[in-house]
Amino acid sequence: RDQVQVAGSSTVLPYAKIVAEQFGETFNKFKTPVVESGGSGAGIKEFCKGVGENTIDIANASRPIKKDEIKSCQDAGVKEIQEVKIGYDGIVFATDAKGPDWALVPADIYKALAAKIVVDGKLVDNPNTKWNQVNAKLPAWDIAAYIPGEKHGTREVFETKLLDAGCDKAALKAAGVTDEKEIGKTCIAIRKDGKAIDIDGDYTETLARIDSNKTGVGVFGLAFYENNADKLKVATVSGITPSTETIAKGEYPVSRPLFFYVKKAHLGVVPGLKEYVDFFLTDQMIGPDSPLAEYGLVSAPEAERKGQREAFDAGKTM
Amino acid sequence: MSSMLVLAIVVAIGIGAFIIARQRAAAQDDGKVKPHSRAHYHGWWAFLLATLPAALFLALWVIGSSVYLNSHLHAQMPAQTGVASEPLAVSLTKSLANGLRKLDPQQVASLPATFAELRPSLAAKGVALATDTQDYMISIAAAANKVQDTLGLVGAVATVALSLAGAAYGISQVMPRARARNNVERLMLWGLLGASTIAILTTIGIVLSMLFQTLNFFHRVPLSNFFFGTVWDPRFAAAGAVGSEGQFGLIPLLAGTLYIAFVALLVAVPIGLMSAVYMAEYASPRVRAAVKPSLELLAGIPTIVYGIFALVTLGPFLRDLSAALAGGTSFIQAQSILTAGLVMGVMLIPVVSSLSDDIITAVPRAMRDGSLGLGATRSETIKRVILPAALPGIVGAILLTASRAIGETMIVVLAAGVAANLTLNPFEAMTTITVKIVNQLTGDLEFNSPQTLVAFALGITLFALTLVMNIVALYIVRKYREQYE
Amino acid sequence: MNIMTEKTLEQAVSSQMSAQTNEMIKMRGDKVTVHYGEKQALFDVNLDIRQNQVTALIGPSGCGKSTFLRCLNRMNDTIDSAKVGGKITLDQEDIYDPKIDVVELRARVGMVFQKPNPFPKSIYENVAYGPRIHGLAKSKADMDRIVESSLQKAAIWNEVKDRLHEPGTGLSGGQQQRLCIARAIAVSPEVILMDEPCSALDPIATAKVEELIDELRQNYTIVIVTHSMQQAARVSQRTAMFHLGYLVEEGATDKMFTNPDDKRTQDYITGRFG
Amino acid sequence: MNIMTEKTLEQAVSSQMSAQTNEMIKMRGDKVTVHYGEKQALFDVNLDIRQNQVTALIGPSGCGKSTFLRCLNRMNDTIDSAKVGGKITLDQEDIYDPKIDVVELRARVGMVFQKPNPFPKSIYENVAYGPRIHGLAKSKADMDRIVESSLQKAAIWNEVKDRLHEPGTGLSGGQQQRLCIARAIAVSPEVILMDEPCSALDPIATAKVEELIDELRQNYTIVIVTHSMQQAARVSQRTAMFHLGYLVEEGATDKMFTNPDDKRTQDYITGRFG
Amino acid sequence: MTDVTLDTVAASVPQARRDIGLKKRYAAERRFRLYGVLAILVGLAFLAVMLVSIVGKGYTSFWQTTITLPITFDEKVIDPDNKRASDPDVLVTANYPVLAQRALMEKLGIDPKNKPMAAKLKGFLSEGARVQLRNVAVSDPAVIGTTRNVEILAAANLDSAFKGQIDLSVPEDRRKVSDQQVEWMNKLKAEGAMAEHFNTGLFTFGASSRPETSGLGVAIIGSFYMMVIVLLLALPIGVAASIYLEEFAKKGRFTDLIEVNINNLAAVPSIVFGLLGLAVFVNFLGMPRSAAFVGGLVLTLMTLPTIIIATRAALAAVPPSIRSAALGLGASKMQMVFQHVLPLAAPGILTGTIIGLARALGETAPLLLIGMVAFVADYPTTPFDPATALPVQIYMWANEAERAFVERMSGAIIILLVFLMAMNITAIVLRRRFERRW
Ligand SMILES: Nc1ncnc2c1ncn2[C@@H]1O[C@H](COP(=O)(O)OP(=O)(O)OP(=O)(O)O)[C@@H](O)[C@H]1O
Ligand SMILES: Nc1ncnc2c1ncn2[C@@H]1O[C@H](COP(=O)(O)OP(=O)(O)OP(=O)(O)O)[C@@H](O)[C@H]1O
Ligand SMILES: [Mg+2]
Ligand SMILES: [Mg+2]
Repeated sequence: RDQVQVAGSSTVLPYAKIVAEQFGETFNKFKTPVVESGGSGAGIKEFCKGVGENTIDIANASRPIKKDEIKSCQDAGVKEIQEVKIGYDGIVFATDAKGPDWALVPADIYKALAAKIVVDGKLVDNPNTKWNQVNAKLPAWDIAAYIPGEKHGTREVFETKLLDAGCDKAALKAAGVTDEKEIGKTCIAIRKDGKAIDIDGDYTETLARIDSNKTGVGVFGLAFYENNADKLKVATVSGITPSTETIAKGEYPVSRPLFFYVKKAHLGVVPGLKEYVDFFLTDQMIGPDSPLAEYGLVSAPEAERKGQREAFDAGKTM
Repeated sequence: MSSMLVLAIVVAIGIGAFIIARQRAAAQDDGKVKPHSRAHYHGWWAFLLATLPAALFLALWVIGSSVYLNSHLHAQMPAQTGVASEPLAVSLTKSLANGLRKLDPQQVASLPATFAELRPSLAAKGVALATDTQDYMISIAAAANKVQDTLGLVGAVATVALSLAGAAYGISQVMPRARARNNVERLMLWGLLGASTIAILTTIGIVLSMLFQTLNFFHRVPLSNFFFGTVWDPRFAAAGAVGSEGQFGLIPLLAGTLYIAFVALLVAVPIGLMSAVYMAEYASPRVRAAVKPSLELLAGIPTIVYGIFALVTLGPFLRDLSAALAGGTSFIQAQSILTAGLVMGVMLIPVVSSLSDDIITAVPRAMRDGSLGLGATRSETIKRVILPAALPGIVGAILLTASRAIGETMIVVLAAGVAANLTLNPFEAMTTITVKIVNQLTGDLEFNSPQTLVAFALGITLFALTLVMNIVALYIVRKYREQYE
Repeated sequence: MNIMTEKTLEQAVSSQMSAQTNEMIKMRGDKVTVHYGEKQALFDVNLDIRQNQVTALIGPSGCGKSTFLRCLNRMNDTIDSAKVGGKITLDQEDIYDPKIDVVELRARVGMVFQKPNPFPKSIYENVAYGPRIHGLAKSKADMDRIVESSLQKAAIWNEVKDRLHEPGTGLSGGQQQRLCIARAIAVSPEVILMDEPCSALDPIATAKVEELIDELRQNYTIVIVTHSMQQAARVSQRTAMFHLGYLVEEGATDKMFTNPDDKRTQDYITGRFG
Repeated sequence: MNIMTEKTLEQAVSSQMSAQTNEMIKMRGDKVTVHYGEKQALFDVNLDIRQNQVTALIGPSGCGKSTFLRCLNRMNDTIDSAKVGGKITLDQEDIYDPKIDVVELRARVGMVFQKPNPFPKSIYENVAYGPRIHGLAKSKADMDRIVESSLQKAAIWNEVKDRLHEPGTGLSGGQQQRLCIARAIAVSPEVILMDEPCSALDPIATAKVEELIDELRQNYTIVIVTHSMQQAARVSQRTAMFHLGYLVEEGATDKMFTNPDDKRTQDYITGRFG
Repeated sequence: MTDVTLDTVAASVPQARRDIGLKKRYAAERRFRLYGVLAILVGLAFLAVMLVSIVGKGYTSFWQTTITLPITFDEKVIDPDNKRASDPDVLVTANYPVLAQRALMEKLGIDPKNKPMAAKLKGFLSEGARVQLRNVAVSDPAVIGTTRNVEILAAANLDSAFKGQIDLSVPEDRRKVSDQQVEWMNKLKAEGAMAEHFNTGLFTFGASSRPETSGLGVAIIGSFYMMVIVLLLALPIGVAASIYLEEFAKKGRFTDLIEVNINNLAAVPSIVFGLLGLAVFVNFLGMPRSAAFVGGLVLTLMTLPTIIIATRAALAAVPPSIRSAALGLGASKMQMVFQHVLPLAAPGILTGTIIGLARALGETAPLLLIGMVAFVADYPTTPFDPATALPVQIYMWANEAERAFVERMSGAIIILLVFLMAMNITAIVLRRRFERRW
């Protein structure tokens, strides 16, 4: 095999594509790597099939690899896995470009989208139907939120960083939910009456839905929003406007790291693999002025990028 | 590779046998005894005798020797393998052995003792090996390669010998009254039978490729939760996080699948059937020749295009329409069963119309004449005689259409959404089993968590469902077919 | 007829008078020609069908018997390539006149086919089909009466009265053919056309159907195509002999079989050809 | 035949001798029964087919003529539900013996069908097909000779010799039927079976085919099914009358038509039924 | 006499005309017919709507804006140390974008020292310019040191702006093309340097992350390989299976089993075939991932039922008289089938095959699991190399964030539909040619 093979997350795919393409153009002696889409899970599954020519070299993931997965990797002989963090993905709320400005706080989102909320000390099915019932400053739009579906890694971030954060646990306790676990569950349970709409597809689908429903609110990746800024207006969360800078500084609360995993046994064996990873990690690719950043990747801080490069060169495995 | 070479030799022998046998048969035909078979059948029979048993033997030998090698390797493994498990050690040794084959002979002759030394020369040849390949494996692998070579040689010699024997026997069999044609044709028949079993093999393959994961899933999630659960909420597989254990109720998905398919049929069947009736009974041949392929084009448009159409155009249109009708609040959601059913129905029109058209045309003319001769009008004849007579076939066509509706993903995702609701309102969103199969398989979920494995359980369930549907269809068709004729 | 003009009335009267002399003419073919596409299948056939008689059409295969028969109730309309010329009248009315409704015509001129073709429905439904589409029965009881009397006239009532709701396709060939006759009778036609109605039946069934035809003659006008001269001799009063698309000879059956005018008829009857 | 034992040889000789007294028996049916599924279509039929004679099978529709004919070259094998009992011999050899190769049998006992069924290929290819699969021609010239002589024997050579490479389906019905006969002759069968070979033909074509049958009798043994007694009288030397699956009577054609032994034969011939 | 005549007239006037509800029945007849016409019109209307929406969105993708620039292949930039004779890599890795940038600035009359102005040129030319110029220099090193006119691809956003697809009323900071760029664009347009050309790249380029340099080359080759494999495998196997089932097998449990199986396989969601392919071909048999060969095998299995169903119907339609004719001449059953029945069934088999192929041509889901839904930039040389397929490319472009891809997606759909129509027409034409003539 004379070609690097990559599989995994469709969130990482556009970045990997840009790098692969430039890699192919820059290093004439290597073929352009093949980057499959298909989801982090499927990617890691292929990654963990074993070592050898007909297994992939790199798995892209929009979430860290799980313990169970590492274990099955090892059971199949994939002992040494190198983890590379390429940067962050910002998760933003956006509405149609022609609408009013939005300023959200996690509590608004919780009150608008949770399955049950506490009203007058009692836990009841979410009665809110308009945004201004949640927060008087918001417009009087029917609640229609397009949120990532359960298959997306983004969903987890959405639940922990917004719903859970916006959930008034004390009120819940007061309303009679005492069990910690039960509280956790209630906090992240999303209403199922059609006001919160799961999107299992990509952000293009969410955009199309906003296009056809001008009073809808969608969850997007920062990169996607920036590419479609003429059609979308972004909402602030807790007063912070999402941007690569605010996320990199840690001011904007909702983001997640993106990774890829390299099979160390293939390094130096599959032509171009090492060069590809090295190329990926250069500032030319993932630095603040790089094409990836331009596309919407939130670059990791300088020190973190340096750390990633050093760790990879040192052959640090998980 | 070498077995390919052996196979080539065998084929060459076969060709030789073919030529000799054919000539012999031709020479024997002196006009006194009427030969049973023509000369080239003798040739083919000799060819088959020379190649088939030998090829079969070769295949068995190759499989047998790899089984033998496997057990041989297992036997050789030390008690302490140094890696996670013995099977892993064996497979590592095997890949090592395969890697060693890429080396030059002199390199093989002087193999280094440790893996660390060996690795660079292997890597230079592009062989990827796991890092925890152990040193002791080198000698085992080298020895195994030797055993394998010997086995290969023996097998090759035996195969060629068998082939020659077959050729000789085949040639000696050439006699005027020998039934070479019958022999050749019997083998052809086996070939045809083999081809028809591929359908069964595919089915077995499908079941097997989903079975283990399905069992694994049911290991973790009780059957009753899956089959009788009314909530589909698998959650994201965040191990240890709160609320990570999801609910895997099949009922909402099943209901959605059937509901959407039902609405789609409600659109496709009347339109398709009426089109078919018109094409078969009224339209001139010219109109029919133009309309039929045009409608069939509807089935060729990629489903994603339909999906986008539903998402961007039809869904919002219906929503706004309902808003206008109800005066303000829309009672049809932009993504709804109705939208998905409508669009899918359009896609399925040609499936119904083309199949039904053929079936209606096939109703015997005598039925038509019988009714017309009594003074029935065309439409009376169609409604009261032809359609009832064609019913079994039409039912079959509808079931095929329903199967297609059940298997469709893209349209549902874009037109009806992915929310697994349980509702009777056709203006709300629902989703189907197929959608969930695709999404659970391709998400960011942990691959060996129930969240992903449930896709396999859903797959098998759906497979069983369509199987039952088809058996019912066959039964219906049989039952009614006996009635006329 | 309800829009009958003075003139046609006159014609009717005069032709009636000529008929008076022997039997009434129910249908009349006048220079009938038929083309199937390029090919001409019938050449200027002039033939009268007399009321309450059985007219047999005989002749070797392919001579145009079926073609002529099918002209009489315009079943040829269903064949795209067929073109009918000349004039055919039913009670002095041109049946190819655009004013004539073909559905009504076929209700008046019924047809029974060579191969019994019951619908895949129950026996009852088979017979009730015609009356139902034409709205001939006012009530369920009415319909029951029509079905029963039709089956009785077709001499099959006794055999099926206990199984009226079983499928008609479950009957034997001869029974099926009689069921088809019952079905045709049920709409009270004036003329019944039969195209080789016994060729698919065994001798016993054939005998029953022939008997039936003889009885039906009391109330209906019957035209029957047969390839068996024996059958023609047994059931018909008049016989018409076709050959290569021409009507060779026509006359009383007795005379035709004993003393034909035409050489070809004689040859055919005595087995010189066919 | 090459594996013929002493005993069968003896039998053959003795039967040959007995045949010597009048004509040689080419094929013999011995208590032949046929069932289609549950239904029995033939009951213990014993019938001899004599060499170089034309044997006609007559009888009303559905009496089993075709069924018996199809037993003679095992075409019934192709109908799944058909079960043949009893014994049929060709030159004293049991044709239902497992040793017998059915393909070879059919090359010896050829068949011509009711409806002319030329292959949709050229006239030449239609005739050459049989010799080709049986390897009867050594060379192209050889094949040309076979085709020409077969077409000549079938009395169609003059009509088609200029258009050998045009499709056989473009011929008229009678020509097609003679082409099918030529096709059957081309494989040099010993017996030719014909199932109502003229029923789809017009009288002129029928006359030609009948003439041909008479000529072919010199070299072949012929069995013909016909529903026309006239035809049977014209072409056959022996006639067998079937009724409801039974062989009613068998004998010289002259005698059968003038002085039949069986009442049913008489009734049938005089048109009492059928 | 008069009395008698009148009497006979009365008798001869046929029984009073029965009322058989003709008026109502003819109304029903007309209504029924109307339903038929309506049904067909509805179907055709939907077809028209779909086609119009696809073509309307996609036809612009067949044009691509280019900017003709006089490029000076400056040796100082390409090969400052004059080493290209000894080290061919020099020509490959040279900084070509600078050349294009310079030429553009000259054309627009921008002072290279005016950095803010120069920065606004970013995103004017395609990044593909690097490869474009490199190809010129590598294929003809003599060009170095000279000036030559090259048609450089415009960047996707500029291409959209040029085609008038960008709403210029949106505030400048929210759109992808700045006012300055629009001004330059109009200038170049007026000079004739910027123009639309037929987009051959759409057919020749491989996958790319840049809309203007992405094309269907790899996808078309991949689809072609897969169709060939499907044709070579599914047709013979399907025909063989049908022959067995229709001509040889005793009707009974076994045929029932196979029949139910085949019908069921026709209904299995296509992604399940992907699972099968992954498990059997990739994991068990060790075939390569992302390869057209494996894709072809998977689609073969998916197509087989369609072909078998159609072929069986075609075989059954061959008249029995032809079969009896062959058997009656002493042809064996095999000879009968292969020499007579099969040629006559050819048209029906063809139709079934093409319908099956058409479905296979449009499938994405089963390819997802065997790794064919992927970014593949290099042409596959054999069916074992990574490749994609037409519907895969459509699917992937549909999910791209950049809007210019939507246009290309519609263009790709048009191309796919053209392929489908071509196949359908082939089917009809072949059918006509093979049409039985008996
Ligand atoms: N639909 C048709 N298209 C073309 N030619 C036809 C059609 N029907 C009949 N013919 C031809 O018209 C001629 C007369 O046919 P017709 O069926 O009337 O004969 P027939 O006397 O009924 O013969 P048979 O006794 O065989 O039924 C024949 O030559 C026949 O081939
Ligand atoms: N394939 C079959 N399956 C079942 N029954 C059959 C089959 N073929 C013939 N029969 C029945 O066997 C009986 C004899 O049929 P056969 O075809 O031999 O009659 P026939 O004398 O040739 O009549 P015809 O003159 O109409 O051709 C008939 O009752 C017929 O219904
Ligand atoms: Mg007729
Ligand atoms: Mg017969």
